[in-house]
Amino acid sequence: MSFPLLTVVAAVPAAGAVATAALPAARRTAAKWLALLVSVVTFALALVVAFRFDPGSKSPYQFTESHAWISDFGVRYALGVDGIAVALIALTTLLIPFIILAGWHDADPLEEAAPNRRWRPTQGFFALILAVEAMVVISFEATDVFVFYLFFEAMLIPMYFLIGGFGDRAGGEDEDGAARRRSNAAVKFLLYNLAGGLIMLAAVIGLYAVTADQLGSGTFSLQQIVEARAAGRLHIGTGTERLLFLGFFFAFAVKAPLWPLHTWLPGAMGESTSPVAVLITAVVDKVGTFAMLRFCLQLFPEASSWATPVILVLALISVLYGALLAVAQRDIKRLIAYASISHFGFIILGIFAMTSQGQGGATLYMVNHGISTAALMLVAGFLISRRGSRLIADYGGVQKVAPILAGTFLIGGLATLSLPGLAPFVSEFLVLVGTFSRYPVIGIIATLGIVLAALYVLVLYQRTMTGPVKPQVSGLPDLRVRELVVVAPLIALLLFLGVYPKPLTDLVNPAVDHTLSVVDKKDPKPTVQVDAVPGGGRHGHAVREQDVEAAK
Amino acid sequence: MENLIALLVAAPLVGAALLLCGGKRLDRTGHLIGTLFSVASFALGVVLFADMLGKGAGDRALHQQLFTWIPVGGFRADIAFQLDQLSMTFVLLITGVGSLIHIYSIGYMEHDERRRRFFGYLNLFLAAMLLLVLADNYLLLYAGWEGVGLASYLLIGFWQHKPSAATAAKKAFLVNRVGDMGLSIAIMLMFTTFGTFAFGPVFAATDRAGQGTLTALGLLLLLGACGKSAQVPLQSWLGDAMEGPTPVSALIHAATMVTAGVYLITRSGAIFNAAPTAQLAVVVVGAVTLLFGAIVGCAKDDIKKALAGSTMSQIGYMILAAGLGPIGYAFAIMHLVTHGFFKAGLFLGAGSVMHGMNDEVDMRRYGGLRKYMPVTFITFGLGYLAIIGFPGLSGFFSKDKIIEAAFARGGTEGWILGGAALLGAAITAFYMTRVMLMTFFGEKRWDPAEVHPHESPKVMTLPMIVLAFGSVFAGGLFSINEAFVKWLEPVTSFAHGHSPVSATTVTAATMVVLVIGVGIAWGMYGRKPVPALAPRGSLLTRAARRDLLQDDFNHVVFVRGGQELTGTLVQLDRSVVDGAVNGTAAAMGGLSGLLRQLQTGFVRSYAVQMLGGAAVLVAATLLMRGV
Amino acid sequence: MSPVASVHSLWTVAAGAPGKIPAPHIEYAELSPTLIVLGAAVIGILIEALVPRRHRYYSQLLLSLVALAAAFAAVIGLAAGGFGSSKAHIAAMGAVAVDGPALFLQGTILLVSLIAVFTFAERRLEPAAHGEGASPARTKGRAWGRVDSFAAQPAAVPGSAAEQAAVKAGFTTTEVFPILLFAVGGMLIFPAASDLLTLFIALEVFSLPLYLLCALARRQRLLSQEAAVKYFLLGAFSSAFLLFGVALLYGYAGTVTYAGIAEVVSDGAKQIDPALAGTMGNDALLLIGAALVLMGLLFKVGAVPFHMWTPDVYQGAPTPVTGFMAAATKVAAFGALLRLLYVVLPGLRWDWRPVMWGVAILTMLGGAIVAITQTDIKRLLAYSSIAHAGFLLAGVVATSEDGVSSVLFYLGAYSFVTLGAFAVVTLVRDAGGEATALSKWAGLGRRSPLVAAVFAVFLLAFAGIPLTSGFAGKFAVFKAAAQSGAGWLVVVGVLSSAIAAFFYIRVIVLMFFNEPKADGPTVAVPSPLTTTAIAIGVTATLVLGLAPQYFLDLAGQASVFVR
Amino acid sequence: MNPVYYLYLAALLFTIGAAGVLIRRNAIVVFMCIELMLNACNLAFVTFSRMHGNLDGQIIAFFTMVVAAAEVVVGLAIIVSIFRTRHTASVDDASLMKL
Repeated sequence: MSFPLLTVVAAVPAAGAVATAALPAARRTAAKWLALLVSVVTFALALVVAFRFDPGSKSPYQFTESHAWISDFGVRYALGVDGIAVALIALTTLLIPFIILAGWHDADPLEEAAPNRRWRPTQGFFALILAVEAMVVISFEATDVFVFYLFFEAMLIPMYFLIGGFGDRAGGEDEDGAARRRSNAAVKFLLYNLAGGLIMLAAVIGLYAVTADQLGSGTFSLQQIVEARAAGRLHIGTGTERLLFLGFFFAFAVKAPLWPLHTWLPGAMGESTSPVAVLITAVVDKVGTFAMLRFCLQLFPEASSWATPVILVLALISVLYGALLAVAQRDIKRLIAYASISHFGFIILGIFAMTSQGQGGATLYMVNHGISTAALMLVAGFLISRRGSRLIADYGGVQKVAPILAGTFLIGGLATLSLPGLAPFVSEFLVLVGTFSRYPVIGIIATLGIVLAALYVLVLYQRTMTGPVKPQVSGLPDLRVRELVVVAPLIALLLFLGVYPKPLTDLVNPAVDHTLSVVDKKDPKPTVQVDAVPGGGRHGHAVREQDVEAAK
Repeated sequence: MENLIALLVAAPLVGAALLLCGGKRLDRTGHLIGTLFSVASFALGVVLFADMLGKGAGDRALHQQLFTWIPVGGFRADIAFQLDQLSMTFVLLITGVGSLIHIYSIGYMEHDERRRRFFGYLNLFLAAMLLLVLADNYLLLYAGWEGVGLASYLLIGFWQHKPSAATAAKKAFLVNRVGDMGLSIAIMLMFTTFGTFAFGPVFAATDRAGQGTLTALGLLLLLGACGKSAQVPLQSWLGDAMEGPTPVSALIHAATMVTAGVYLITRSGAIFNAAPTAQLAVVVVGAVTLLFGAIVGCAKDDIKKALAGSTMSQIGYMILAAGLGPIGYAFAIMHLVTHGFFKAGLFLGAGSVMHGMNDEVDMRRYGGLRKYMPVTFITFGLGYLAIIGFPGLSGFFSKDKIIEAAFARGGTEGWILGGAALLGAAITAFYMTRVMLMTFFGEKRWDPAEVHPHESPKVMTLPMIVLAFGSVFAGGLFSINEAFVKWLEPVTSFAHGHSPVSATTVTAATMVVLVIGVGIAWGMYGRKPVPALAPRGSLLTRAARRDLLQDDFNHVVFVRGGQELTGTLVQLDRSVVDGAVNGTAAAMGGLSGLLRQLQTGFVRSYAVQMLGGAAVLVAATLLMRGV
Repeated sequence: MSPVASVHSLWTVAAGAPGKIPAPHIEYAELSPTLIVLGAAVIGILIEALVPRRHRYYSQLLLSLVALAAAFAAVIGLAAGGFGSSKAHIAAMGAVAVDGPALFLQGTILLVSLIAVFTFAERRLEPAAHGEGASPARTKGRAWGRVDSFAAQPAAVPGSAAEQAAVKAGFTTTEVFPILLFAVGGMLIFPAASDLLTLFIALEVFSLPLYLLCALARRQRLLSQEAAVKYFLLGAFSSAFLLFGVALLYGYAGTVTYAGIAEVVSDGAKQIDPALAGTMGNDALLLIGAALVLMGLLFKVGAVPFHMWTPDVYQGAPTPVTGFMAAATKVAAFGALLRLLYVVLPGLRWDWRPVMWGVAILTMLGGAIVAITQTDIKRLLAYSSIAHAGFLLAGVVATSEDGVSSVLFYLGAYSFVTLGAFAVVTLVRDAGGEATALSKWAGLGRRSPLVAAVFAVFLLAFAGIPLTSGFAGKFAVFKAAAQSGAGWLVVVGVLSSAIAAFFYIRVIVLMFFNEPKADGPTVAVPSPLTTTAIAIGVTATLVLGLAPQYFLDLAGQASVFVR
Repeated sequence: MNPVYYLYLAALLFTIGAAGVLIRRNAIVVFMCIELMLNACNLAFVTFSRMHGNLDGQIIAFFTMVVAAAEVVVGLAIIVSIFRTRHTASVDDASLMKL
């Protein structure tokens, strides 16, 4: 029994959440620093995981832990990570410090608010963020369907309070209306996801019934089920498997979100503060796509390939639909939300293209989209906090008064439209290639997405940042140091992963291959055999060493 | 030696990084730094060029592998450079003209408080453009391709406070994206067909691919080229792009970036040679565009837009040549280079004129400027002679060859293409003469009280002079026993076409149309005075002023249509997709309110319900047994 | 001995020579829990009679706590003694079963009652002076407390001078404690009863005290009395049906012992002499009788369509009583239901399962849907309890040991959550006593985050959010149902819990995301009694949510009925 | 005479009682109807006891009477108190709580 690294990675933020929440109302600043410290420590731990992870190893999961938990339900507290999980955990733990830092003042009580010793919004805010982090990390680590489900559902509650409890200052006017819209958005978020989760619960129970029926004792262990399937000891009837798959997929599709189950996202992201919005789209929603990859495909291979055509079409619709609606938005954050819907479409497209490029790309996409959206959304948040309005029409000529803000915003935007050299390009292109190589038509139509992306990003930038300076904008200060500290590393990361994504791909590829092998799909072979030719010789081993050097 | 290739790209990239992240402290020295890095890159290019000349024609190509960019499954993109004669030509052109324009901008942008940023963008552009021409695979090329798009976006919109500039920049990027879509799909198709998209393997395997695939590839690449090189139907952005500072127009929208399409087609020669249908499309696009641009150029009164139309038209020539296959590749590139010289010169001249005229761009407010800015006049004049193909100057050699090649395609196509090319030459002569006359000759149409025309400072005139030299001699130099053709042959291969008409005849014809064009122009703008306000003009003129209504078409079809579509979708999202959810919730609430009514509060009604329940329970139990 | 051949003989001692009356054999030790509680109740009555008023409160409180604790200890002792498993048998000449389910449920009931006693005894919440005579000065002058939430003098007409006098005198109704103990006694027998007569008696023994308790509210006595009258009339009505059912079953089987009836049911009463064939083994009698008895029990568990009393009674009764009823009655009634279905009617499974499916679905959906539009927190919880009855029924119809254990676990988990929730309700008060109107709860989270948070935990447990006991219980019953092949029942359950989530969430929104009203209620600071009750509730909720295994094992071991 | 008739009678009485509960307003009368239902049960018990030739039914009947008596005590207490409060024994007036 080795050191329970994975548990610790999740336990640290959990403990931090409790500690932060426990601080008295007066120690607001202390709470902030504590939360920041905890999140940084968590990131450090995640890095330890990432570096001690061995992509080459044979076993699909590493750092595995397994303890009896609820034997009546066949539940074991079983953790383990593959490359995909490592990447996503790293992303999550990386983003949280920036989210905390960006939300530094979002939960400060209003100046005019009467002092209330009991009510401690600030402590609550940061504690909830840490709680979400802990739950997200666990659900990335869980190799037991039940454990995953527990936290997949439980994380709704802190998210719900984050969305409903804290919003942008509506700039004085109509605070009540803002509060009402906010709580509506929160309720919608919760009910939507809860409904999805409960449907999934039925499927989870069904899965237990099936395993209990065929394996003697019911189990939720992903590995056991996969192996039993491979060994032929477990055979789920076609009808049952499809129903169970749909049950799981529905929950993940809501979370992802996939058209037409997306309508909760714009509200939730629009009404919540931008750090929380980042938390939603960059961290929490990733659990959905991740779960498709880990659970839907591996538990129900046949059903997955059965459902693929429909899902691909839905994903394609999301891509275009999200982009088109983004173009039409008047509200900066809603625009970004719809853009995210479009991007999640790409991710799902990649996952169900069932090619190594598609799924590898999708995984990269999850990471890159997390970073790029974080950059864009946080800068947008800084802008909004300055002007107290989310309406695009209220801005104009910002780049004149706040060039750095505008510049970072532009870079975030360029990343969103996946410009080569920035990380998202790599993943988006991989997804497209992966899709194209199996479903050319869908691939081609999806490519329209890159044009539309350019449209909504540039329109947004033009309307807000360029043109004559609006009087209300003229006074805006440029980015402060804290804000720069938040944005600069993200941008640096975008550039780095855009030019040298190899560390990430090396991490992800084996896991993707494993998934594909479970689903029993092979990449389509090129139609034309290309032999090594002069000038093409560089595809020989000569290059391999260079790779090794480069990798160092 | 090959390890230097990366430095070619790195130098301007470092410059850009320094300037853009450097902050205010670099404001005073920024322009010098920028120029320095650009010149450094040029020097490096020259060194490599010398080294290349030292080698035999066969093994001149250099290759440098940096590291693997994206390895996923069979998908493998490298960051690797390939420097052969074709790339070399571009490197020299880009860095050379680029450096000159850096120098020119020092003067031109002197009074702009964001000059540092301007030079940063220029360096960024150089880096991206060099990446584009040095890449050894299509994906890396695509990166450079989008990179130059970004740079052009930033530079067109450099004066962001002008809404027109911002809009033009956005338009340019979007239209380019449409082209890029073609390119990216082409790359995907390559990957699925060949399992790779590195130049070497792909070109080596073209003969094994199906005709349909190759044609598709060709057309997709052509789409990309159209976007970047402002060819019909994606040309609409170039005119608006003139919102950018003039040096930008000179460098990006005349000399280098817009020619990337030609590079792409030439580079992909292997594919096009194997796909005649695609080639036909290319030549058609080229021919149409060269007339289209020329006609537009005739109607514009804005000097830069007139030149923009001319650019479009000249690139049409190049595309046409490139579409002709091995007969034309070399000439396409040759015309590209010479065009780089004289068109850049012309733009710089225009810039210098505007500089002296308080940024007035309407040629109808010029006139008789030759006395006030002699250097500009002479350099501009030489550029003018070069572009209309005056015997002995650059344009003469390059354009003449293209027209020959067009005829040499043979058959009716040959005659049509050749005719189009000749007609284009005539129109070129006309509109360039028009520009010349309206600007430098005739009586002055400006108010001496407000504008005081003056010659530009040395730092601006110097580059103009250098370019003028280029426009005069480059063509001749290249044509000495087909030096240029031989130089490129290893890359593009070369074949002598069998022209139905002899070379001399073609040359003669060219001369004739040239004289006609100039004559007409002289008749219209030389002999009688030019009205300061544009006359209504013929239908064609008015259409041409509006870019032959292409923008209006786009506006109606795409902009309006798009707005309609998104509007509908927003409604749909709110009412249908979201409405379904809210509807369910509402229905639940209603049902609840309904069932609530059963709870009347009267004990007896409860008792009734209980009795009923009991009855049902009993009945059901009995039924189950079927009693 | 074949139960059928020898008639049930606790009441009629047929054996033995005439002139001698052999005493029936009673296992006092094994029945000790019940005996202790009932004995204590009797003593409580004596206390009321003999002890001066000022001492009654403490003596009653002490007595009840000791009695219940002792009874619980006895249950533990019995369980430890193996009566839950190996030595399980039917005591008291076939009247009362001592087996796993019985002990488990009795233990639960006793714990619940123990906590309920805490809330009954709470005396810090009510101002001594209230109603018309209450002036701020008086309330300030005389410290809060010393009176509990029961009517000062139940006999006095509400609003009359007599009542005011009683209030000013600070009278309290300490009789509630013995009454409570009687009810508990009945509840202890109810799930253990192993013949229909005992079942009926037990039912009445715990129902009648509850009727009384409902009528004893200190505030809003009109509602309280109305609740009592409704509960009483409907209760009596339903128990009449139950009794008729008993009669029919007796007619069918010739005996009222579970074992006897079960035997007749299983082998169709062959060895009965043909003379009685008209009634004996007549399935009509059996089916109708079974249906009527079921109805009586379904009424007690508050299943649709026999649920109408629940909201009114829950709303009108004093909140501590409501909490006690909601928790303990459900436990007892479901215990009896389980025993009836698993011991008496297993042979009839194919007849009653579909019917119960229907009832379960109606109950789940009905409770959840109607709750959406409720505006009073107590009514809301009432409907939620109905919905939960539906979930429990889903487990009941599984007809497997898993089904039994899951229901047992669910009952344990649910009763603590309910008690805690109602205990919190007692804290939120304004001038008119408890502020049960939902609208008044707006912004409670701002005023007193802790209480609101605790209540939120309970609501989430009700909603069955993971990591709470509610989820574990729900999962257990649905799992059992699914394994018994009622997958679609699970789907319905899942859907209805999605609907149910809506109104739990609504309350949370109200508490946390709405601005507090100016005239909003205040949260009274309770004595350690209520605090403990709530604390226990929260702990149970979280422990059963995070580490349910031990209790699942317990329920699993306790899931075998003695036949 | 066929004992089944007694059963029919019992059923009839039970039905009458139930009907009375549903129809009558006065709480006392409603309560009496419930008592009638209980008595119907008793009749049934006694009849069955006679048919089966064992005494259980009769014993149970006694228990039922005791229970009924207890119910009367509690019931009347409640009804009287509510009557004193509202000066009416109509069960329909006690309908403050609804919906």
